[in-house]
Amino acid sequence: MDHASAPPVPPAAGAAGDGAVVLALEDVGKSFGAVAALRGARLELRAGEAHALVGENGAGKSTLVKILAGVHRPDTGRVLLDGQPVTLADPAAARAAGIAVIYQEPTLFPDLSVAENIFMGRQPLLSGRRIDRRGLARRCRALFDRLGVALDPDRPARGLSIADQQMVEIAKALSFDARVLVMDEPTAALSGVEVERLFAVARSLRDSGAAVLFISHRFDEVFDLCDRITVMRDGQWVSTDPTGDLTVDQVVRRMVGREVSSLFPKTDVEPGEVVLEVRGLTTRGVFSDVSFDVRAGEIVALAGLVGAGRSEIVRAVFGVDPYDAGSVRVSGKALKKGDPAAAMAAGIALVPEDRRQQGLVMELSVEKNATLTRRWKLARAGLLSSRAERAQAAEWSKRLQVKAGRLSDPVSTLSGGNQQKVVLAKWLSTRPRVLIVDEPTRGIDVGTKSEVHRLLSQLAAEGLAVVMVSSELPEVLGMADRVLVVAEGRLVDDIPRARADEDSVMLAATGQGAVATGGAR
Amino acid sequence: MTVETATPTAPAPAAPGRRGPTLPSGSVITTFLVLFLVVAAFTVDGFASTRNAGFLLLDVVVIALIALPLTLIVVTGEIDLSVASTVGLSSAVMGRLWLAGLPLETIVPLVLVLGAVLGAVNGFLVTRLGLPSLAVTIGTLALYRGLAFVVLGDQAVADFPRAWTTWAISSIGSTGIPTVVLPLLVLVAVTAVVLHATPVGRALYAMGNSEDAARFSGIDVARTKLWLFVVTGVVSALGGVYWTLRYGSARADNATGLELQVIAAILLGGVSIFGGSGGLLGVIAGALLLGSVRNALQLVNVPSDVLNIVTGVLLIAAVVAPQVAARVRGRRRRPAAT
Amino acid sequence: MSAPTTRTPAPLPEELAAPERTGRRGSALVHRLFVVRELGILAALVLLVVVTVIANPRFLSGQNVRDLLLSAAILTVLAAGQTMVIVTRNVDLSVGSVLGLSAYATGTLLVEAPGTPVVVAVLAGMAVGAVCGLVNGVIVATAGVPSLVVTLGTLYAFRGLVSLWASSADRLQINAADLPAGFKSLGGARLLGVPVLFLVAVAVVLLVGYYLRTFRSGRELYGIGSAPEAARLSGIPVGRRVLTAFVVNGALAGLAGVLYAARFQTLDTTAGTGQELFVVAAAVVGGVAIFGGSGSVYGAALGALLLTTIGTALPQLGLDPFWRDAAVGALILAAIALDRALQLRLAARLRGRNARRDR
Amino acid sequence: MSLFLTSRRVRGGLTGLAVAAMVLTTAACGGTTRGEDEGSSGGNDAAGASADPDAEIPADLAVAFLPKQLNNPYFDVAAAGSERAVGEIDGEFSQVGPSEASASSQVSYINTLTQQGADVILTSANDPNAICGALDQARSGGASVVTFDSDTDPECRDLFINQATADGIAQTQVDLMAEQIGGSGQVAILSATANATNQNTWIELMTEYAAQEYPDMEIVTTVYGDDEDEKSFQETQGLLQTYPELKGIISPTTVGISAAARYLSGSEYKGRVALTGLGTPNQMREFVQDGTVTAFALWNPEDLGYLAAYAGAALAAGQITGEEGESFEAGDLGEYEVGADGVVVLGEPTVFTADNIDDFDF
Repeated sequence: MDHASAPPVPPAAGAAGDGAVVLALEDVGKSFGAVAALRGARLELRAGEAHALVGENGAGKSTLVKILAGVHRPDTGRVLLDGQPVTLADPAAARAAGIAVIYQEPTLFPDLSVAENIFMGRQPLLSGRRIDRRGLARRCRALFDRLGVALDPDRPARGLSIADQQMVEIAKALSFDARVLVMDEPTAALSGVEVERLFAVARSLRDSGAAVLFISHRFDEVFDLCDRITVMRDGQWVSTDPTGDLTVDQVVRRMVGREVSSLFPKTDVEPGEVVLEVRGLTTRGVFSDVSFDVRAGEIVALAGLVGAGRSEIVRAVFGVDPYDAGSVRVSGKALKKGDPAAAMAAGIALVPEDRRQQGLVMELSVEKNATLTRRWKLARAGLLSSRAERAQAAEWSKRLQVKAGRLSDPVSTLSGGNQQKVVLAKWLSTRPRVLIVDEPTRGIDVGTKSEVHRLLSQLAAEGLAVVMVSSELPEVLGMADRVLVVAEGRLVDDIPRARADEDSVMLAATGQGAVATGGAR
Repeated sequence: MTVETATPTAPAPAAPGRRGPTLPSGSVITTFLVLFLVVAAFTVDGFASTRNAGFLLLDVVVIALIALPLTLIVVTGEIDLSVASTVGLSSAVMGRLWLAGLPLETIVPLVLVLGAVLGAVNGFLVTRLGLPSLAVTIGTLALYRGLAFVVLGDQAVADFPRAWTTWAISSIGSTGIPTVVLPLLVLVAVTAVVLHATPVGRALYAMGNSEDAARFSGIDVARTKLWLFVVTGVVSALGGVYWTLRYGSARADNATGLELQVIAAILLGGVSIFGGSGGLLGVIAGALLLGSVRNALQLVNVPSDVLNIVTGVLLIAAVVAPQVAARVRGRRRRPAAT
Repeated sequence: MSAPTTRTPAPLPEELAAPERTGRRGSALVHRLFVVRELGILAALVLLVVVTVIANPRFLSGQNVRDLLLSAAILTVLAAGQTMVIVTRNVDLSVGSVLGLSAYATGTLLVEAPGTPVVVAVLAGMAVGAVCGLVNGVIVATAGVPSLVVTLGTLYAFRGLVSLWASSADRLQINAADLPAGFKSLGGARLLGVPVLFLVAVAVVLLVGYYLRTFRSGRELYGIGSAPEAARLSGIPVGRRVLTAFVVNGALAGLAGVLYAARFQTLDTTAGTGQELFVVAAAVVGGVAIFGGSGSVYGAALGALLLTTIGTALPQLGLDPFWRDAAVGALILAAIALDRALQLRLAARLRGRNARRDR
Repeated sequence: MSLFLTSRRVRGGLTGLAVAAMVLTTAACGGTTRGEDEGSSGGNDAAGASADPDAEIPADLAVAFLPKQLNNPYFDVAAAGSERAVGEIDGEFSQVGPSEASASSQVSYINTLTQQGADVILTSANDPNAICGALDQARSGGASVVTFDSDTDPECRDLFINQATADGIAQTQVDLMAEQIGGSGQVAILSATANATNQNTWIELMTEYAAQEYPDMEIVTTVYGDDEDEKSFQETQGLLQTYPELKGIISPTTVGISAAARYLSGSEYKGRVALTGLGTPNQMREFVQDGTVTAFALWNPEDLGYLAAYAGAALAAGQITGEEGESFEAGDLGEYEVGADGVVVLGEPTVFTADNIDDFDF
């Protein structure tokens, strides 16, 4: 391979990588049906640089990534590899060009072994094109050693934790010496340690002359890792500058195109009576003996590492997952277990972690999604009333400022932030007493993010009891009256707002001293 | 076949392979049906007559009947291939009990209960043990048919009271329209309302599109599906009773292979095999279309071999056409946008 | 791309070094479960045979065992092909009709040209099957419609073709008398006392099994069935692979047709009717996951053998042959339930391991 | 909340269905049990009308031939016979039929024929009763219905052409077997489907006849090959496994006997186990030549179809009404008389051996 002979560039610490331009996009346009996802998008990746791509949801980042990955082909514009125009006809072509992509959701083959997942289609061969299984395992183990992962190459990918899946993806990218490593929000599901490990890999790749494209909503990470930052808005290129010349506020302003009010506006409220009581909640092998109270007007955060069992706990509370022992009470009344309908009736609402899979029925219209939880309430004599549904959907999308074409459009046509608002509308319209939000702002743009935060604190002020699961420490610290820290399925600490800070939370979350604080500044 | 095929990273534009519920489902097939009826009426002599209409409807009744609950199941993304075997087993049991001297008034309810049980078995295996309905009902397809033979062997019970058997093929006055069409219409109406105009129907579409999202919206997916399978069992048993009376002969091999025709009708009607889209109107149209085509071709003495080929091609065309159409549309749009 | 990387990244910071490897327990566990799975079928088979032999010692007589193997041969070949399709999260319901078509085609060929060497006849039969498979595959792969529906359609269509051909050619039935002796001898031929047809089936199973395990394209079939989207993203030519699977399956169904012709030597338009049920059953009973991604052709072959044995054993046990279908159905249910249980246990064990690791 | 309602809705639907079921059930008077219902309203419209033996057979009679299943060689030969007869009376012959041998699909075809206004329907029933309703409608539509090979309930047809007297068939087969095994030893029967009317009658008679004529000959069992080649083949296997002492097999069905012959000729039992029954010369020729089978019997299906066609024509012409004692001309087969229950007998079966088999081609 030609590029293998390229002279290794010196580690470009912090400064803009001055290596040759490896990959460039020139005013690329791409539209799906009537929707123009990209118009005149630009990007320039140099050898030996870590390059951040930031922008609100719907800015076209993912489409751009898919073009680099060979999944989509641009309608207009050019893709240049080493200055030569190329067509990345399909993922195979992109891979052949030395472009490795790590997607937000890991894309593994659950039934195949970890090793095969990494080397699929590129397994080492013996004579007669037979797969060299021993060599396969050997090379896989070598990769894992480099990554410092302790995974058995022969175990199936099914049942891997998200973090481990992410690691396998990284190993895959590493396995063929990628000249360009694209990471599409890889850290969304990772804990501090894992993020650090990921960054270490990214850096070492960069230092060995590869170009790293990093896409994230977490500015601390962006500024921590990247040499240059490219900002996109509405499918267009806005700016590309060395990280050193930029501040978070500048970047945010360029992304949003307007001033953004302060991110975490939780106002102090005098908590009312206890609304939600959880006692000794236990699901064998997942979490055990979880007990906590939530009062009206309170925002209680569940913090901890991914895989610690936070989402599992709230799902059990809501009844989507059954639990083995314990009890859940809403204003004193015990809840039937494993019965979401009962939980809803009692006034619990859950905004789930995975918007696409759990929060919304992507194929159904905005209004149908927004009213799915109240389809019986809105029905007349057991028959649906589309008028009532539309009215309610309209009311709530106005209240939450949902930006949607028509309410009858499939919700899949909305941007991530607006989709999240629809989920909120869907649940707030049930007038809950307890609102559980699981990663309420994951993968949504800054603008909407602050709107969501304002909404949450306002709801709390109105006397709603809010439980918030979040992996973003700043969010947790900014929003929560109390931080419940979960580690390995146990509630290990209950930190009031006053005492809550990075160290206290991370310390509790990791259960011991040696912690890499989640990269936050 | 079910939700498993949903793509994890679906891009904003609706992925091909699924048809959005927005497009008026079944309208195409209905138009096609009307066209065919008109053409056949003018070109095939003997087609457009009350008597022939009667014959045609009699052949379609059971298919349409079973298609009703099965459509709901397919909409939720599941499938039940055991319906025809349920018809056979019900018929066999009906014959056995009749031989035993029970009055039909007792037998029929008993058989319907049996149907409920058979459906519940499917439902239990699918919803409680979480087994894929395709595999489960292939299993019960064989199991129930086998049991039917165990119950009645190869014998045929035929001495059912004429009052009943003649009623089964009687027609309303001189219209030639079979009497059974009336109760069928009632059931069609009920099912259509449930599917299209009630929160239950909404829930079915929701779980057909995304089972998780449905569960997280407080819909009891497992329980709903369980009930759907039970209802399908009961209706299939009802079909078995009617089949037995209509042919005046209870046999273990009654309605063998009928499941294929029912499913053909459903898919022809524009219901996505992945669930989440399609409507009842289309399904009824699909059933009628299949019936009319066969009937018309028979009237012009087309051999049964060709009939089978036509059925097969129709079925494939029904699923391929929308895909192709979608792509063409997509291709037309793209240049327009840029 | 398989060249080792030329640049070694800088070493990782000390505190991030890996915890000590958890060893090969995961894989060991997995393999144990799969072994359990196939041993399970084998055990069931042995049990059935033992019981039957107790009921009727002549069950194991040479003649009967040969007949058993002969009957199993055809189903086994079909099951081998079907496995390739099912692991890609597809299914081919048309195999019964394909078998009928190729059997009739082969028969016709041999009647028209009695001089045709057996090899040519076999290849011709397979070619016919391959074409049918191509039709299925093209529709599934290009139009992107569910194979269940497509092959349901071709199930009708191909069968229609056979009878249309037969009636228009005015050769409704091909009798033993019409077939050349050379070909007929194939039916009864034995090697070391083992029926040749069965050896053919065994060869097919071994070939397919070896291919699926040791060739990239073979592994990719599993990948496609395991996670279609991931397959697309990792550059697997999904369409082409699926198409191939259908064509190979078609060719094998064609081969099965030839075996059918050689064995039964009376061919009418109904040959192989309803086989699809037993083929899918054999695969599922053999532990091939109906939604693709996992299962081995060996399991499917054992499944086929088990189903056939049940068929012949029931009368020996004095049970009505009517019980056969019921038994098959019960077996399918038992098999998928077992798979589910094993899968859950596996998942639980692995989850436990993660929990320990995640700290 | 929605959960209860959901299930309630479904329960509602369920009761709705139950109601519908009641609509079905209550359509008849209460407490209908077996045997109490003799009100037979069979379409005997032919009765009453008087026969005119000299009536001319009208030209252009539409004669439809509806076999149990299309593309079945046996029926194809019969169809050829009918077609020849129809040609002789300048009628219009057509053959229609289902691709699978099921009663329900036969009904659909009978309906079509009714709709097309066929004058004569020649059919062989897949189920003695299932097609009765349809046949009644056909007859009230003016068609004459003649069944052959496999009868329906006598009420539903005008005539039944019996291939041979049941006694004749039964005795011929038993005698043939007795000759080959020296009148003693275990014999099994390989039949078609268990509810095939004619096979069952013959088997009954064979058992009686054997019992009185050949006391040492023991008919051990009857198995069913469902007239499927493969199943018959495997049933034969089963027989020889289960009855090691078996001396002979009688298969009163063409599919069965050829399958059995093929199995025997390829197995160690060839020559050791005798085989006879009803088969077509073309299918059996090879096995007669290779000595697997020494003799078997069958009527000539072509004649059967031929006679059926003439009988139908005679009915349509009004020469006969199906009453006992009437008689009609059947082309070169000569004159036939209608027996009891409107049954016409073709004649005694032919016995085929190595000596005469080459004279026949069907």
